[in-house]
Amino acid sequence: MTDPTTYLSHLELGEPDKTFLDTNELIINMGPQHPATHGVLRVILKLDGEKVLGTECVIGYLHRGVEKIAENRTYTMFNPYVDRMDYVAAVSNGLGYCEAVEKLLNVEAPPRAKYIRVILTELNRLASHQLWLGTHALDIGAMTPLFYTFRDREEILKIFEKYCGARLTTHAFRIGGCQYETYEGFEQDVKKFLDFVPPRIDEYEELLTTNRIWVERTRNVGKISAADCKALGVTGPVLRASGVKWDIRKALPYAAYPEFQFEIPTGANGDTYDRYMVRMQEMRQSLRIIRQAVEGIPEGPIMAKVPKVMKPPVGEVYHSIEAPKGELGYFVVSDGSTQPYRVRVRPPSFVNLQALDVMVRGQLVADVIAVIGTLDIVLGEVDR
Amino acid sequence: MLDYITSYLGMNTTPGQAGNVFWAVVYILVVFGGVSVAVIAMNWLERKALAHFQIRLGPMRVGPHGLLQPIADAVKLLTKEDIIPHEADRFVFWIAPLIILCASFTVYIVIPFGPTHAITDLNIGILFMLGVSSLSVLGVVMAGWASNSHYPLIGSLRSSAQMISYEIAMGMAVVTAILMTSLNKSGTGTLSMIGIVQAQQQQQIWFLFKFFPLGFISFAIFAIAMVAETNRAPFDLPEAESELTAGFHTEYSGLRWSLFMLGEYTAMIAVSSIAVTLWLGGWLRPFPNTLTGETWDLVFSLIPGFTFLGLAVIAFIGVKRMPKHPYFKIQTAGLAGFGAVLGLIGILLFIPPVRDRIQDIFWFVAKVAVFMYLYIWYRATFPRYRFDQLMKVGWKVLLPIAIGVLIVTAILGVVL
Amino acid sequence: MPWESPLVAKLKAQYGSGVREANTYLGQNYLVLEPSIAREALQILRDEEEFDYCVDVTAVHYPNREKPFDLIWILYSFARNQRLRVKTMLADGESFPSSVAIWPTANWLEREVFDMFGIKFDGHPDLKRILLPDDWKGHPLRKDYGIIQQDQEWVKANLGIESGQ
Amino acid sequence: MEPVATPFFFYFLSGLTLLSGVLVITRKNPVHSALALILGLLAQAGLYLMLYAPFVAGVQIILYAGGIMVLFLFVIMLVNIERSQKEEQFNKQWLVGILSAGALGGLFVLVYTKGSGLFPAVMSLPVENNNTQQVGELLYGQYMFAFEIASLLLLVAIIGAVVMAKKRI
Repeated sequence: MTDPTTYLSHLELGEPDKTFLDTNELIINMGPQHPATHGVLRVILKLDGEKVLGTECVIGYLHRGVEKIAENRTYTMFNPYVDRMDYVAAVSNGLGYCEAVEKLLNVEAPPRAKYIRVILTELNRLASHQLWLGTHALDIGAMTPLFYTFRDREEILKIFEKYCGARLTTHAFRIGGCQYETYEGFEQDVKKFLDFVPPRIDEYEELLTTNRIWVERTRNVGKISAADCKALGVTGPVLRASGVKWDIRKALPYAAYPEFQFEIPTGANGDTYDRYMVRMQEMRQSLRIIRQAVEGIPEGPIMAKVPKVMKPPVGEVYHSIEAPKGELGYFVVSDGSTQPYRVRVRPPSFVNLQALDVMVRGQLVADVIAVIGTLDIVLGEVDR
Repeated sequence: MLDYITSYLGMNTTPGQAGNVFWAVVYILVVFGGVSVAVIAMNWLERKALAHFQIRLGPMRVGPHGLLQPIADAVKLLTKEDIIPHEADRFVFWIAPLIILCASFTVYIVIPFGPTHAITDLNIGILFMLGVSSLSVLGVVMAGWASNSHYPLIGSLRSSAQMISYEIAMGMAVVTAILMTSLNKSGTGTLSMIGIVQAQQQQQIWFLFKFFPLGFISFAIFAIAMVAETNRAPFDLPEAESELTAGFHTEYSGLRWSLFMLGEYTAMIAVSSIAVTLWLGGWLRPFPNTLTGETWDLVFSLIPGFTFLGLAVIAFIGVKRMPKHPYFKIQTAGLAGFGAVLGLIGILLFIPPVRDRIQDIFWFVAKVAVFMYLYIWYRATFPRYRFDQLMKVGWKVLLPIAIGVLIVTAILGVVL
Repeated sequence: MPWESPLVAKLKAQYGSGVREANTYLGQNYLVLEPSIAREALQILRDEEEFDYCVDVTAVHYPNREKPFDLIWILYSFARNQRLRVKTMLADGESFPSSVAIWPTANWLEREVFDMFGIKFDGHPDLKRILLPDDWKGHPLRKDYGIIQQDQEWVKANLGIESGQ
Repeated sequence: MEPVATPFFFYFLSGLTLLSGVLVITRKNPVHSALALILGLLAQAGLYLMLYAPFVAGVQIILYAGGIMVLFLFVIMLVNIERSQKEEQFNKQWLVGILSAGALGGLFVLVYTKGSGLFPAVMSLPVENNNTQQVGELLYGQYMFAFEIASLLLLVAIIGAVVMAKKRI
């Protein structure tokens, strides 16, 4: 392993406070094996006492070469691989990839398929936010929300399991639509879930929103301004919590989103508490979308006419969707053969993680943990 | 010899003061055993209650409803490999858990479970308690240093800084309560634990309600500081596993680690006992001054018996609800036996001489149990404080309020 | 399909033949610029045309071409709600001025392009590998890098196993 | 309560104090020295108890063993112990050491032989029960001025420490 000090060479680090009693700065390694780094993230911290002077993320421990794999598989064969990137929001990944290839093929999924896609993607967003909430609260020391969120996430996973047989890496969509028609009782299941979950969200909020310790631990922690967010390319709830009302579902709509009404929740301060509030409200907005989709789901085919062997015309396309973590983009280049010439994934976690350094400078070590939690990164997606 | 033993029974004082070594040893053994059992029960209760807070079942396998789980855990811990890190300072590493354990158990010498049910009564009782319990900081510091590793060292520094800071606010709150003992006709206060409860008896008021809300505020300060003092959630920074893995006892395993746990739970019970003694009237039954008279005395003296009978009934309901599969035969029988023991204790508690001697202890333990439950409740509900916020709460909020309350109490005592 | 817009007209007026293509494909606009003017054009795109969000920096390898690398920026403007792809072509071993000063987010993205394609960025504050180990040899997303190819020496030295090839 | 086995406890505690004192200066590892010092302070607290001064004993435990020594340990733990172990343990001022030790020994012998006139032959038995009250009355009555001066001194020390350790206040 390389000496951690070499990593910090390029950072313009703040100097420790010069006092009568000089203290030395301390360089410590957080991770890759650490309970609060959500996987195998390694953060090298330069500390003055407990104050963070600078950080450097060392990533790549989970690199599997997804983009290289894509060049050696056909368009259809690569579809399940994308689920392995952001494995807590696999459905969103699949949606992004399928739509990108559909765009390249110049086909459009039938309306019913689009509705099913929206329902499952929004359910997945809910599941992802619930997992985020549980682990984030656990990092800050509140044990109980974890169990509450996992209890309710279970209901979503049950719906996935009944729909396509898998709970986590669902591979729910195919290029051109959906492979499976909804099972019998799907709508009832979703509606039952819609009735059951809002009081549960209230329950999470009861534990945290007005809890003094929670507010003190999160308010003014990991602040990032809207300008910094844009400069650093940070998207998703982090950007919205800084006050930018921007959501790809509204700005550049895809799937069936133009047909639904929902709000884009925003924050004002861009601190950890605002991000928490934004995500909580997003959960409610997701429920609203799902309700509209389930009630208005049209009849019809679920698969567009796509050739068995896909040979998209030569060209390239960039398509992005609003994943739970932010803008998830696919840049697909076709050379006219059955295999994509190049697939580039624009992972939201990877780009958002870059903001960690800006967010934790001058804060305390305990805040680093809170900020890693609030960025909601999934290392499978950061490292690909 | 027999005279020596029986002579104490007639005396209305603690064995320590009576100078009766035999009974003192008996009391020490009873208290030591009782506290150990309480720690085991607390361990089970914490896992079970926490699990139910978190919509889990908690331990269910070992014994009916996991009742024997703590014993299984203890056996596991005792048989585990005892690891001492290579670079550790062996002697200090070895002695640190013992210091914590001794400090936590020594405190029980002066805790009054009843007017005569204490090992001894020192006239500096409360001072002794604070002093000895402050020694456990040493154990924490030594454990962190001896492990010769970064995370334990940071954990122990945080932990001892926290304990020392909160000791001050805690001491101020205690002084307020002690001041209240002297606010009577004769103007003589006391530091003795039994004396403090007796002062509450004479003044016909729990100090919690004295000079409302002054007594209440000082109690609240103590109740917060004692959670910090025992390093429990939401002040469990030294053990913040998301930052520091396990704090000062990261390198400990097996028996030594269990000694830390034993020390922690013992200390929790000890500080709760201080709170009960100082503010909640110690062994006094509820409403001693409003619900007076022989009838009420009788009614309250029957409550312990009924409590145990109630527990027995719950156990028997549990027996009825056990699955009827032969696999659960032993478990069902065990639970029934447990219920029968509880019921027997309940019936024993109705016998008048036993009843009168025991009910003091019952009320004391019941009040302490409320605090124990609160500890679990806090842990299930609150996130963790950050270190600077913790220090801010200790020094900038609790301490000034505690001093203010102390001054106002003193002024009121002079004026009234 | 050619893309006509004031932006293109302005760039063409300024750089002439430096703007080699301005097209729309499947409703997505892209510009192909000469490497010599690309850095300057990017600066103009952010400062004057409000493309304030750099979505992605990536590259594509065409080994049979004279200039085998496509370097691609995907930009977005919050104000216009518009996406734009900017492409430039680089020869093997040719370096390109870093755009970190324009969009800080390009820092990690350029590092990834360096890691995967070996394109060097001049003036990048900390150009080193990001996903692969620092001392890895080869750039995996080049077309001449096989899918099961590994840096055998690295695997042996660091993992203590024989490479699986 | 009548005291039990007083001479035994006196000699035991005194021996413990002396032993720990020797340990403090002979241990190579400063942390071990500090621990020995704590043991000595605790033994002294026991001696105070035997002198019917329970309040002083309690304060000794809280302040010295529980408070000051923890701060000592803090400082010792944070300095580099390896360096201190390599350093020479005793410095070369043995002449001064012998002189002062001799002077102290002479004083002890003098007091032991000639001192019978200085002290009362029989000590009056202090009342144990209101010891704390008496300490309080003395401190806030007779020695009020000295007490306040001491507290002012401590306040100055605290402020000085804060000023030295922190640049921005």
